[in-house]
Amino acid sequence: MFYYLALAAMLFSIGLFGVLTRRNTIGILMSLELMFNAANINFVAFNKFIVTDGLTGQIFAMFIIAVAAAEAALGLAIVLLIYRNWRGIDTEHYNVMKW
Amino acid sequence: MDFPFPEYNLQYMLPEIFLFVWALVVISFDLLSKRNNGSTTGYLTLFGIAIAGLLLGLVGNGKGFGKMFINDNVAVFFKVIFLGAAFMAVGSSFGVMQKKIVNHRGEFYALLLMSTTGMMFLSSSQELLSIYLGLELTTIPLFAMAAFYKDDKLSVESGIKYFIIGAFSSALMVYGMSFLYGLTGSTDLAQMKVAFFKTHLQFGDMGIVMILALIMLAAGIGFKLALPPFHQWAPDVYEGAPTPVAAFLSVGSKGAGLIAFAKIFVDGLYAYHSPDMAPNDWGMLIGILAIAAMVLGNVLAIRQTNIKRMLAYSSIAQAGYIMIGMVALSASGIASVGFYLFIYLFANMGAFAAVAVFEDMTGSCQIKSYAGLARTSPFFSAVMAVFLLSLAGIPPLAGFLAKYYVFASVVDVAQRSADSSWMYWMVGIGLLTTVFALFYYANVIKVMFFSPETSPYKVEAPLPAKAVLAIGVIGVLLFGLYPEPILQFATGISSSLHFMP
Amino acid sequence: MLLSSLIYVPLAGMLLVMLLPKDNHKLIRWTALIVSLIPMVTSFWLTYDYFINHAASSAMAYVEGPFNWIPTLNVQYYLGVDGISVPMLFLTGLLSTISLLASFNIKVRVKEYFAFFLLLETGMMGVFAALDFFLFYVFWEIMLVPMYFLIGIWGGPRKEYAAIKFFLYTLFGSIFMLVAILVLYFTSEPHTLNMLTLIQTAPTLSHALQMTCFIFFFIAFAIKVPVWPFHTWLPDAHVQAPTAVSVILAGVLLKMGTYAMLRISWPMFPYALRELSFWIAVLGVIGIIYGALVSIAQKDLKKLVAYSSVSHMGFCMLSLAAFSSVTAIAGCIFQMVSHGLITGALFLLVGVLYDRAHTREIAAFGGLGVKLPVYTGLMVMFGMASLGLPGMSGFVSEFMIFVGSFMVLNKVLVGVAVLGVVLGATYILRMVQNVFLGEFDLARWGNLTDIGKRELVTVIPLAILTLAVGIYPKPLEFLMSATLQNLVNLMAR
Amino acid sequence: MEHQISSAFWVLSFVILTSAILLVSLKNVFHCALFMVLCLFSVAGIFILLDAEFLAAAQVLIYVGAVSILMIFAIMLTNNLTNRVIKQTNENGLVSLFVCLSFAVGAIMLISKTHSWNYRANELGHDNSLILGKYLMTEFMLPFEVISVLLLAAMIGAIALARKERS
Amino acid sequence: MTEHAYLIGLLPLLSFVMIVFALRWKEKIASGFSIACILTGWVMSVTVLIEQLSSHSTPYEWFYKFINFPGFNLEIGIFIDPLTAVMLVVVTTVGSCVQIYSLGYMKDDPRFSRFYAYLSLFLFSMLGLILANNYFMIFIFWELVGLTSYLLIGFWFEKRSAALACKKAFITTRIGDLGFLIGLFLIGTYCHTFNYGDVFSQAASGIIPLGVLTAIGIFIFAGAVGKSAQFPLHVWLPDAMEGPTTVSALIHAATMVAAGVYLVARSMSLFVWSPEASMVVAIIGIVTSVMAATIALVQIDIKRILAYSTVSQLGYMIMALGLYGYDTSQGHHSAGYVAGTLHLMTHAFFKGLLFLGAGSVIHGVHTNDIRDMGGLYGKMKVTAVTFMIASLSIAGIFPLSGFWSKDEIVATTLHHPIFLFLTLLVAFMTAFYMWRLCFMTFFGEPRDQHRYDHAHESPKVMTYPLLFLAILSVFAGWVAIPWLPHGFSSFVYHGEIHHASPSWALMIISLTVALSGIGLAYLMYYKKSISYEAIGQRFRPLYNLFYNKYYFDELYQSILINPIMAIARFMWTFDAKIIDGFVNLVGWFTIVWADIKMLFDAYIIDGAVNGAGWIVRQAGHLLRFTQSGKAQTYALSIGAIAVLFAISKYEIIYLTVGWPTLTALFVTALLLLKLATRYFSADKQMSGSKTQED
Repeated sequence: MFYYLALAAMLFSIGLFGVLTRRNTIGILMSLELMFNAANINFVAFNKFIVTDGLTGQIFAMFIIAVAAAEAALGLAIVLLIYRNWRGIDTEHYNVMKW
Repeated sequence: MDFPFPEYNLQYMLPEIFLFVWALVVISFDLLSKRNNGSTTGYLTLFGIAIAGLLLGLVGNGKGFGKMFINDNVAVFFKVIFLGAAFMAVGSSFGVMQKKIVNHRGEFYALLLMSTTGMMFLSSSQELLSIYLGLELTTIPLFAMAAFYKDDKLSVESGIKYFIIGAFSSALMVYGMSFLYGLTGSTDLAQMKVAFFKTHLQFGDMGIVMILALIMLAAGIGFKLALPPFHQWAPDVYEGAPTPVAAFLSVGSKGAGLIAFAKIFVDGLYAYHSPDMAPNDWGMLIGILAIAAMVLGNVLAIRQTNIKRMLAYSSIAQAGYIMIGMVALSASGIASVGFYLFIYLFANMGAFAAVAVFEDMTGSCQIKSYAGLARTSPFFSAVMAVFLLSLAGIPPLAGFLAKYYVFASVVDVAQRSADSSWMYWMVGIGLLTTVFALFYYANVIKVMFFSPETSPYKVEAPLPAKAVLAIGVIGVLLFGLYPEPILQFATGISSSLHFMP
Repeated sequence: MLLSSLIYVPLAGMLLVMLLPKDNHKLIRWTALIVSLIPMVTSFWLTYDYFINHAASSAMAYVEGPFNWIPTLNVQYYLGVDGISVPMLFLTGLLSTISLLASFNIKVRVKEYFAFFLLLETGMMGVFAALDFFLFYVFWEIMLVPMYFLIGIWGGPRKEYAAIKFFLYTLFGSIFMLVAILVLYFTSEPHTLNMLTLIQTAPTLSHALQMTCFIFFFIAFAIKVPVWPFHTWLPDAHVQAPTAVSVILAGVLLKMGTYAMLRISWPMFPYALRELSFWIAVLGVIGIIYGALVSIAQKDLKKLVAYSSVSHMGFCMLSLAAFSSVTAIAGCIFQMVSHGLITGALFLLVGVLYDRAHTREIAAFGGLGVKLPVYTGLMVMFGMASLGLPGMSGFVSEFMIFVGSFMVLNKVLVGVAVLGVVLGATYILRMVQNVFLGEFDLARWGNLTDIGKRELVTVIPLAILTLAVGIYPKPLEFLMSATLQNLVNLMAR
Repeated sequence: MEHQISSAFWVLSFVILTSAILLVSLKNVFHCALFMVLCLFSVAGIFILLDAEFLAAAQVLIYVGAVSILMIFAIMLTNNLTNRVIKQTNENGLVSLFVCLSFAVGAIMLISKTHSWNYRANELGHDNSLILGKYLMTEFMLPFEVISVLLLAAMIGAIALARKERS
Repeated sequence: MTEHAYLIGLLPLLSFVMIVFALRWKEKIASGFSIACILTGWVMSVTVLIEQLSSHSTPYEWFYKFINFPGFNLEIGIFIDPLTAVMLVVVTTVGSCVQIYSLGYMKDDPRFSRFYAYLSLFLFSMLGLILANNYFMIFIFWELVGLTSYLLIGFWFEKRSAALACKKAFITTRIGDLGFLIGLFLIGTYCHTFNYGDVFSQAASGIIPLGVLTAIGIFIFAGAVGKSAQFPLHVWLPDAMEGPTTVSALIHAATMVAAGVYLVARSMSLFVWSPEASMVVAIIGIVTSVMAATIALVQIDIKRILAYSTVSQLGYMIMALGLYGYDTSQGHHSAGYVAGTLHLMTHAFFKGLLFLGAGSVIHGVHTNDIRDMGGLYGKMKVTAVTFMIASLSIAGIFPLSGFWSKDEIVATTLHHPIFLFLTLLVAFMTAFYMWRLCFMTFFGEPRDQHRYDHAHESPKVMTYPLLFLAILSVFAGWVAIPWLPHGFSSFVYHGEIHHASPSWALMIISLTVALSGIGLAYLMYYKKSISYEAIGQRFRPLYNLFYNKYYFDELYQSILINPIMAIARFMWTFDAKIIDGFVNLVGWFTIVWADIKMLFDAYIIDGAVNGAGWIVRQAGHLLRFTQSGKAQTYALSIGAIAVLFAISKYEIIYLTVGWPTLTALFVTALLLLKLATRYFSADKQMSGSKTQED
């Protein structure tokens, strides 16, 4: 049990690191997926070890997968827009608005 | 294991269903009419929202899909606000539609309607999963709408920023939710509440992870509320996004965050902070966030030159004021939150609508472009001034009453409970920041009215925008002088949430 | 209905003015003036009727309400007047009309100006008639907005700065009041915002709470008065504001602070008052001396008058600190009235000169007595009234304040305050000497004309009242004596 | 009773973490995408270990099948596949590392402190998929509908954004 | 008639009102009306006096409650006793003379009727002051007198000196009034009434503590010091000579300046209980007297000589009253009260005459400088004769009225040797400077031929009042001839009637002193057998001291006015700079801050307008660095804060270290890392910018 949760925590941290540091926007999207997956692992692990009745955890995880997919699709659409506007998807491009 | 089919009771979710269907209708109409139908799509959307409002008035309180959907006082109250926000956002979007979003009107309105559906669904949810889905359904269309000026770098930038931060915080939230699930064994808020009362979940070994979970959740919802320290996206997004979207964000998204917050933290986890835990601990955390919001929002707004950005910071600050009502954790506190949001709807949507109108005409969002506007468009300037003064909380406009109610509910709690002197400090700081707030609100008024030169522009608003402005002004004035119905309505909220009086 | 009509007739007038055609300045002016005549006459009649029928008792008269306004928040619509509000209503009615008349020279954005002005009058009337805290607060704040616009649009060169400064300062004070109101509301049992009830119940609160509320109220009101360290908004606002607005500022707005103290925080927190009265007196004395000294150093005519207001309102504070003396408190009301009349007139007169000469620099003038004899006469007369010459209202009030506070306060302190009389003479006479006496610069000011008929009409009533109150103050004293006696009893609890 | 940790778990964990670290640190985005596929595939394995076969299948289908392809398409659309070496981390690197490490350490410590999580394992049968399906049709029907709306919304949004304007 | 005495006061008011509102443009009618009013008043005053005489000094009182508060009343009323009656006659007499005289003197003035209006107002105030029955009312008129004095001194306000003088007069006397006011408050506080009778009876009954009584006495006397131009507030009176000479005659010789003496006399019932207060009065009186006399010795302006003479003579009166109070408090009998009041009366007549005479001279030669005069006796006989009569009178030559009053004063000082010596010294000096003046003006060779040629006798309307006053100067004192059974001392007295027994020795001594003074003046200025230049040279320092009036003006300028103005300006700066926005404080703070941050230099000046707003804006400026515009940084801050919260709550560390330390550590670590990355990335950016270019 603990190991699953620890695995999830590590995965989450790595994903977090990716989101925070990648300069490639798609890289950020991928790191986000890692974070969602960490949550999924948590849900499923809890479902197996703690919550004996029902499959809420798994179902939740499934919805998360679906939402993540939807977000990924939309995110990639926006990435395309970025590419069209700047001819590149480096995060350094889009920090015009500040302060 | 048997699986009884729950009673669907679809009638209770008629407005949501209608709205979703209407979104499809709108997009189909737009596609079929070759996209050259003038403003018809917009009017169609307005009509749909009005119908949904009507339906909302017709359906009563009740449950559907077992525990998944519940139409209670809170839900109805917030749904009214969401529909209102949608209505006013659509109303102020006609100019944008004419000029900038020519080809995707149907999509735009459909997304807006779907986002509204998400918000309404959220208001009716009683369970973590549906809260999560509701929040996502609220946000995902907004990601797209923020980036809707596809050739405008600022808009795209705001879209991607909104997207990254939104997805990031939703990841945080989900991760937090998973712990909550693990700790309580349920995603149902009511069951969670029961679980907290179980002895092994008292402040002991569970407490620490609980805190982690709650913080994750708070980050997710704080993002929606644009509550510091989760606020930084807001100014950038507001500035870049199409103005009606920013307007919708400022009220709709905020309302969604609020209802989620209320459901999880105030209602669902009420047990968590009431019996043995130091009672002020939790409230104090919200209080600190609220103070941070008020101070940051108001202070940062002062130096802004772009009016949308300024309004963004102002809305951060307003979130702080709203959260003060939450800190009270009392019936009147939650009622004051509702009332505040209701008034905020009129004032803020009105202000954004005015900004949108002006932007459509001049293409500028700079405050200095408003110089001397009072001479050429006195009526418009006066309306704008009314909105800003209401946001600043100057009586007899409704904004003042909202602030008064919020602060009153905190003082009420503060003087009743021992060891709550920090609440007075919070009230003090909050009120103090209203003075700073006046500084930038008045600045816009100053630019419009005091400037010696005459503006080259004469504002001509399209009819729906005029209607939105009128609704805003009437709301702000009327509910400032005769707030009783809304107050009653808002007081009704607390009967649905589980408070000690 | 009488009080409501006082409050809402100007509001209706504002709406009426807003409906008028924008370019017909004459129509707008006269409409506004005539509308303002209604509350003026009403306030006169009210004063008269109060004098005849109600002055003998300290009870509220012409009470309207309490009607439920916002039941959820226990907010009521509750109006009423007594011996301290009636003179203020009188003053408001009179000065509003006079200021409107004095505003006839406004040339730009006439419609907005008069609309705002009438809105301002609504707020002022409301403050003096409200008996519910919330209502009071609302009226208190309502005035800020038109004032902000009036200073900001039609003001002098630094109008924007002055306007926002005024706005922010006053709002800053108001938040303290709001907190105190909230605390009072929730600590009272049953929860109420009714001032009269709270006056009865507030002294039972805990000591710390009383002190806190008192200090909070004090800050709020002190900013409006303005008491010494909070005064810096005043010179800017006065100097930058157009003439008529300065008149209203000095004549009515400043009085709100002292009025509110007498109406609210003084009788409500007698213990706190007792503990702090010495320091209030010290602030008052500092204000007197400080305002006068700063006035001496002024180079701008209007600023001089503005700072003299600080000094004069210091007298009010001194007398308010001497709360156990009916004489002193009466002196305070007298001072409020007389300062309203005198300083109002002085601002009007300075405005008259400014209209002609387009400068207010004292050093720019000299010997105007030759060319403008009537103007000079009026100016000297009001100057003399301002420095407390007997026969004018200023003397009566100052004398009563001094006598009253000398009896109950630290004598050395009051002795120092009396110095203000000499300093007052100094800045007034210095001004008179530099502006009106001495050699006349014919080349520069040769084409100045004496005060005109309309301007005379604005000033003469004030002159008459100044003299009347100064020579025969008994009616005014009778008007408020019962109320004051009651107040002093309340404060002596 | 402590659950037996199989050696499969260790292998999968190793793969997951390694590929995840590579994902966030590699310079070539295309390689990153491939490692993402690997990582998510291994997560599916973890799901199987946790008796969530349906979820594992969904994971493989949705992530490996759909999202990864999307990502790769996007990479191909936006990066000319010339492996242009751009700096892959921004200026927040060190701080982020610190934050992430402290998060990982903190979270793991917190979890380890929570003893009540270590006392039993579930007896989930192997017909999970069936039960899952029934749940989706009954208790979780409404969310199921909602997510369809959500997907539709995302689709509309993506189409609207991604379409090239012809003017 | 006594019960209608208020009319005496109201008639001039009527005249004032009529002139201002109705008769302003009709100069003749205006002046005529004014004169008619004052003449009527004179007749009534005389009637009142006669009635007082015949009623054996029974006081008459009438009052009306003006304002009444619980335990406190302000009254308005009239009170007539012999002192009042005498003062009424004196004031109306001199007033009438001056008004008639002014017909000629002010004939060509453009503001002729205004002059009469002011005169009427003054007379109203003065008469009101005299008639008042309580301290409150006397203070009212006291101030009004000050106002009219101000208006009249500044009558020719185009003259800068006049404008300055009137201001100086008003403010200086107001300083004294300040004391009066405080005295009043003391009376009000301890007696709860201002009525003379009530106050006096309370003083007599010992209800008021002695210390307070002394304080009251001294404070009230401060008022008298101001109005009667006593040391140290005497400086305004000589400057007040900038007004028309008739004004000087009326106000600054005969009436207003006597108000102070009147006040002391009126309050004698207080002073007699407080030896300290009385002694203060006496000392101030004699100091003033000596000082003013010495100054008068060397002045060259005819009106200023008279002004200093007035100051000196007022000091005489004050001293006499003070000594009376002192003696009475010690249980001795004294003639001081009678002496003071008598001298008040006689002085009014002869000093009024002197001023009017001086006015006549000035009218003739158009200069004030006695060095430009000379030999005018031939040209203006009436003026010269009356002037000399007055000079004799003031010098105290038998049997003119001045002799009798001065004799009484000298008699008062008999038990106080120092006072006696100084009194005689002053008498000597008085005789000397008055006759110096006479000799230089009317005798000898004309020193300015042009002016001499132009000089002429004044018209009859001016000379008749001179003659009338001359008669009074001669005879008025006779009412106090010691041998008279029912003389002045049995009419105007305080306490019980006290007959000073005539003292031949004293009379002879004072006469001798006076004559020697005249003789010295004769030798120096007529015969020129003693060179005054030589004496002046010899006593140069003393001469300078006298000539510069003991440098009082300079002294006040440097120790009072300049500091006050400096303080005022400082306060003003203080107000603008410090209070308004705490700019210095905040500014200092922020400058330090700015040095550290080096980031918002440009905004300090720009923003340094208003404290609160300024801070807010600067804070905003600082906070803008949180808004970097980078989505990832935003996310980072969210993550960092989440972690921060989480580990802050972490129990073990929480318990051992405490969350503040923990938070501090965390934030420090974050900042250090941030700085490190800044450093590295800056390094890289510099090297990287080159690579990016290609």
